[in-house]
Amino acid sequence: MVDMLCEVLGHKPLTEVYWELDIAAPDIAEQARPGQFVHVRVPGLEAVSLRRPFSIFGAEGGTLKILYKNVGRGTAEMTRLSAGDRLQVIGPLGNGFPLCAEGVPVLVAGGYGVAPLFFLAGRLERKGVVLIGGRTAADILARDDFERIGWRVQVATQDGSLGTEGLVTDLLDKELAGVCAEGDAAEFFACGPEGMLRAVGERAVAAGLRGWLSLDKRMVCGVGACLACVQKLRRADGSTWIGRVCHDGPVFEAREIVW
Amino acid sequence: MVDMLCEVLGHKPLTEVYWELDIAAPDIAEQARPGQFVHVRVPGLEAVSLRRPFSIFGAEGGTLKILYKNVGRGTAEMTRLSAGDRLQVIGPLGNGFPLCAEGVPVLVAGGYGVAPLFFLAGRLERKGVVLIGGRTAADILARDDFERIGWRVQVATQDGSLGTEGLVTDLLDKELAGVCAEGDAAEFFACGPEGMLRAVGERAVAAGLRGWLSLDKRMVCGVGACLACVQKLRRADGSTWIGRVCHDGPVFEAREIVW
Amino acid sequence: MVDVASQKIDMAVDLGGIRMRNPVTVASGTFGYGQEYAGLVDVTRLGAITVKGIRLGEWAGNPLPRHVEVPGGMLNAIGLQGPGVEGFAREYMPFLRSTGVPVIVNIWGTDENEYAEVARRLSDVEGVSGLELNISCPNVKEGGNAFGTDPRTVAALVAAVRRATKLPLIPKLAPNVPDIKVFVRAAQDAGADALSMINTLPAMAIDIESKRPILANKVGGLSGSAIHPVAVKLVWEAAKVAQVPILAMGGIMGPEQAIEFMLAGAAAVAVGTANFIDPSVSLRVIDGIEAYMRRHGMGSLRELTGAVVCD
Amino acid sequence: MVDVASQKIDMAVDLGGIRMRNPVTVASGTFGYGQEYAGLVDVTRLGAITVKGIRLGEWAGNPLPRHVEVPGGMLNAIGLQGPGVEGFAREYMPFLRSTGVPVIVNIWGTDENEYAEVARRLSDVEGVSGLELNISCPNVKEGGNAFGTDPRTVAALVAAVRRATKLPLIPKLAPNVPDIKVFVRAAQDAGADALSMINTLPAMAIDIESKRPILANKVGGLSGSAIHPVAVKLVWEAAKVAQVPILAMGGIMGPEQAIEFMLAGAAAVAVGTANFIDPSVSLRVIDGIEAYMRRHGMGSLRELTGAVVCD
Ligand SMILES: Cc1cc2nc3c(=O)[nH]c(=O)nc-3n(C[C@H](O)[C@H](O)[C@H](O)COP(=O)(O)OP(=O)(O)OC[C@H]3O[C@@H](n4cnc5c(N)ncnc54)[C@H](O)[C@@H]3O)c2cc1C
Ligand SMILES: Cc1cc2nc3c(=O)[nH]c(=O)nc-3n(C[C@H](O)[C@H](O)[C@H](O)COP(=O)(O)OP(=O)(O)OC[C@H]3O[C@@H](n4cnc5c(N)ncnc54)[C@H](O)[C@@H]3O)c2cc1C
Ligand SMILES: Cc1cc2nc3c(=O)[nH]c(=O)nc-3n(C[C@H](O)[C@H](O)[C@H](O)COP(=O)(O)O)c2cc1C
Ligand SMILES: Cc1cc2nc3c(=O)[nH]c(=O)nc-3n(C[C@H](O)[C@H](O)[C@H](O)COP(=O)(O)O)c2cc1C
Ligand code: FES
Ligand code: FES
Repeated sequence: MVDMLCEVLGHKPLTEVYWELDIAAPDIAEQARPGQFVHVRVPGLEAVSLRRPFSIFGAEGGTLKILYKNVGRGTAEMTRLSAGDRLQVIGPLGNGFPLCAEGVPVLVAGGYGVAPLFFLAGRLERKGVVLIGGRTAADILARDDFERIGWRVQVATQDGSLGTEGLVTDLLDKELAGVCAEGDAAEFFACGPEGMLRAVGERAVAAGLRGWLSLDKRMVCGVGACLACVQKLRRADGSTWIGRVCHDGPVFEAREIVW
Repeated sequence: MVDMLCEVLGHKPLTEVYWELDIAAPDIAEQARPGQFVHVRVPGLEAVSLRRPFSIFGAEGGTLKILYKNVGRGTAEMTRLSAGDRLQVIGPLGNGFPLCAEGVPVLVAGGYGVAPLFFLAGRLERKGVVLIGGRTAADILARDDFERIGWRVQVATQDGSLGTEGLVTDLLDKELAGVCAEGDAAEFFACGPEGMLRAVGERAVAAGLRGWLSLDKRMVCGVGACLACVQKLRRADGSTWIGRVCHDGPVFEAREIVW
Repeated sequence: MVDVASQKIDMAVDLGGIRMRNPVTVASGTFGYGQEYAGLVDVTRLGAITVKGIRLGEWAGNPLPRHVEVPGGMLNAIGLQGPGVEGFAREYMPFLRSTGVPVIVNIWGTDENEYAEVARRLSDVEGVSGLELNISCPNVKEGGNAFGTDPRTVAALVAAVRRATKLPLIPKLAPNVPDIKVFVRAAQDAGADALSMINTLPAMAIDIESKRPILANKVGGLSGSAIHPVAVKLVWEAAKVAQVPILAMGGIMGPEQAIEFMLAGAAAVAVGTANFIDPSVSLRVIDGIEAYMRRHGMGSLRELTGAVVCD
Repeated sequence: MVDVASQKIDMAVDLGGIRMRNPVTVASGTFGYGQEYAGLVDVTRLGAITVKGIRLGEWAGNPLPRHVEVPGGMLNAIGLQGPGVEGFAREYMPFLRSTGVPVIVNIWGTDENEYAEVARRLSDVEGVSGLELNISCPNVKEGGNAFGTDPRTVAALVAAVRRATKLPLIPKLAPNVPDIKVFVRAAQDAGADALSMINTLPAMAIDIESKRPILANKVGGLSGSAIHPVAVKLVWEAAKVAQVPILAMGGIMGPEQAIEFMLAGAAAVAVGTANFIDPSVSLRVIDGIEAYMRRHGMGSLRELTGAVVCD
């Protein structure tokens, strides 16, 4: 974990609201594991503005990639960054996903949830399938990127504008049936809106499979100091505790989470 | 007086710390009189930041010119403006200088005080002399501009790096002696640091001449509503009152001011 | 939620007897006597005009500097410079009357008698619609904040002014108190027709190079965005026990903060420091509240005031 | 002014019995238990480490959301989640002891007895250098701000804790009071060794679309730049009557605000919200104070504390 001033190497819009930001951050990129995140001080906001957390989308050759959605004040300001600008970044933070899956890895992504999962797909020991869901075609990102590195991609949109019409969990149900039919095991890795994570978690528990869910809680410090991002969790012995998503997560196994 | 969104037409550094900003502000430029000022909302500062007041340096053909010194947070942010940017400007504000002088007009400027005086020089009925003072050569601005429009220019710097070594009031004393020797009357118009204004005012009073001094008080509203910029003043009958520099000034006759 | 896209929205509010055609006024001391901004803003659109604080006689206020910019707002220590009742009535009322907008006069004094006397005299001035009692100014030595932070003084002061006038009375409560509800009760039991909050927070800035306080008065009042969440909390607390309408202010920079105040329980709002930055902000606030009500299917302000959902 | 460019500057300060080698600590709740930031910041350079508030037993704190960003700072309503005395001593003290830096433990309870009991137990924990009594937290229903805004409660509480421990005691005063001097006297007469101020200001934010308070706890505490001028004023007022040293906090974003506090009368300062934005800010503050003292020819902190020039 370091706090470093990073130079913007590249920055481009992927769609109307999604952007990819590449920064030079050798120390962070080298240590980074899929599922971890960085905590970014957005230049142009007031000096007293809090940092913003973003999953690591890629970390090769000293370059750290972020895939972000323009949703508010901070991310809107970020869209103005251009090559040569500098920003202060803490990372890598959090625990990350496990890298060896029991059986077929099934990745389930909603919106910018593709970011940590694409990084994961490149590092997992075994290839598998990635299910991407969104409201409409414009929310489906990184499809080609996954295919390029040899992953099978399935898409669901709620308005049917791309892939199957429906929810990404519908895809998951079908996929699960297929995997089981082949007598294979599977392990889920999911990142996206809380409703989706819960649905994926329920299916993992019901099927007796492991499901790794990356939670998205509003954060302040990002390092476990402020207690803004807590989540009630269950230990193996059934007792509960209060974890910090930034420090003890953001990735938890479905059975750990007390929703 | 209007509050309008103005486009930046040009912006350039004149020295290391002085800048000239040209904006499209037809309604303001048309009404503007020398000695009046504009109240500028600096883009890039926080939404709650106060406006900054600047004298009108020029107002021809719908273009409003400002000459400013980079001295703090707001002016530093202003240096980042470039053609096409927009900023909210209220103006013209304040009373301005009288345009017909009794005798030779003697303009006395310190630092960015040249701004309203250059505008004045172009509009006064009669040409005269302008005395420009500063700490060092880099503080002497617009010298050529004055000469171009037919004014005689005298310069004094405290370190002697340009013109006479000494204060601008030394120049004034000499000038005054010269004018008097020729049996001519004179009228002073001054803008600069308070110490300089006081010295000019004292000389005007002593010589029985009129001296128009443009005061520089920190402002909030710029229109007379908040009472942040007040100055104790004397009426012709000797009674005193509290004026608002933004609304009743910024130009006062030397005898009016109770220092 | 009903569709009121085409429906007429009733923006009128009765602020303790002051009939405003919309719930937006300007905060005392931030809009002069109305006429200073009249060249830039159509002041006839305001729900009311609240003028700078005045006492019985002329008052010179504090030496300069009287203000300083700070993160999130500004400090001021104007010190209530003003023309006194007679000067005000003579110099400023003609214009104010001509606007046809209700005029709220912010008043102060150094003791109960002066408050009462100012109120009495203003009762005879045509066109004065109500009095805002400034018992919370952090920038004057006598009167001011010390009056507003003792519930007994508040009660006595409001009662004294109540006896002196029939005009709607709006005490402006001090924000630097542990429990605003005590002051709400004290003021309304003593005869207040409405309550105004919040005044600036007592504050200070020191120039570390000269080692001197920046304000000549040493201390001043903090206003602007910085105080908004503090004001919302106080308005929300006050609304729990207030039986009279609340006029809320503190850091309104646009319609959002005004709506927040109204959800918290305010019947009307006042725009302060923001006027200095954007003179037409109060008109934007009026339009923004109306648009919000339309969008949320609210036909009148009764549906907005106090509509915060707490469960 | 003497030329001390080459001279050694004495940055040490005795905060009511806590010997700090420089006047900079971190504000409770903004630096965890020290170890969370240890990977990013050399915590051994701090004058002291002040840890998150703890009570006797474990405490779950408030539901989420526990914070929201606002102009000039943030609101928080963490609700004092913590591991209790035993958990704290077991899990966090080993690391804290290893730093060699004085440890100030921020404590709270729901009544006098709990405060005293927490103090008693912590007196036996090796490495605890002092206790900061949190009597001003706006985010808990029992205890907290209501304790800190009644001078008699403050006096009784401080006295009770005083009887329970020999550790240096630093009551953290509530900022939402009319006259801080009353509380300074109450606390020091009851045996406080130093005073800490200010805690966050009670505040609130409402989401105008959902019409709900943003914080699950409805109200929270405002911290950051927004409260700095309010804090400076309170420290300056307090210093007029304080006979014990003051630990000041509220909106320190860099050396400037820390120096402002010290000029106003603070013996030491704590960096809070700024840690979240720039974890190494407190080290910058230490260096900045030293550079300032050098520039102004000050050889020791005695020349800085209270050096504001008011005439
Ligand atoms: C571990 C983690 C990983 C994330 N990874 C990504 C990513 O790869 N790509 C991406 O686009 N977004 C990601 N997010 C969400 C991202 O942090 C928010 O969208 C962003 O902070 C919004 O900032 P804003 O100023 O534009 O929005 P505003 O709503 O104006 O922000 C106001 C405040 O709310 C916080 N906030 C707002 N939305 C969220 C949110 N969904 N989650 C957490 N905090 C929020 C902000 O940090 C800020 O403090 C991640 C969040 C977490 C916790
Ligand atoms: C009537 C009038 C005309 C002026 N004309 C010019 C001009 O033509 N060219 C020019 O360069 N400057 C001019 N000034 C001064 C100019 O307004 C300040 O230099 C500028 O506001 C500094 O802003 P800042 O944010 O960079 O400085 P900061 O010091 O960071 O500003 C902080 C606050 O102090 C105020 N302030 C700081 N210095 C001054 C000052 N000298 N006078 C008034 N307010 C100040 C700012 O407006 C702001 O509110 C004029 C001032 C007045 C009152
Ligand atoms: C420059 C200035 C002058 C003020 N003068 C007065 C006054 O005369 N009487 C009064 O009751 N309040 C006065 N106030 C307080 C405002 O009316 C208002 O309560 C406060 O500024 C909070 O609102 P804001 O944050 O929107 O500015 C003044 C505020 C400012 C900034
Ligand atoms: C997230 C957060 C948690 C806090 N927790 C505590 C606490 O446990 N005990 C306490 O006395 N103060 C607590 N505070 C208040 C700070 O210690 C400090 O008094 C306040 O934030 C003002 O300083 P700042 O503006 O520099 O943040 C907390 C503040 C924040 C922002
Ligand atoms: S964000 Fe501070 S503990 Fe997680
Ligand atoms: S700046 Fe407001 S009265 Fe002059």
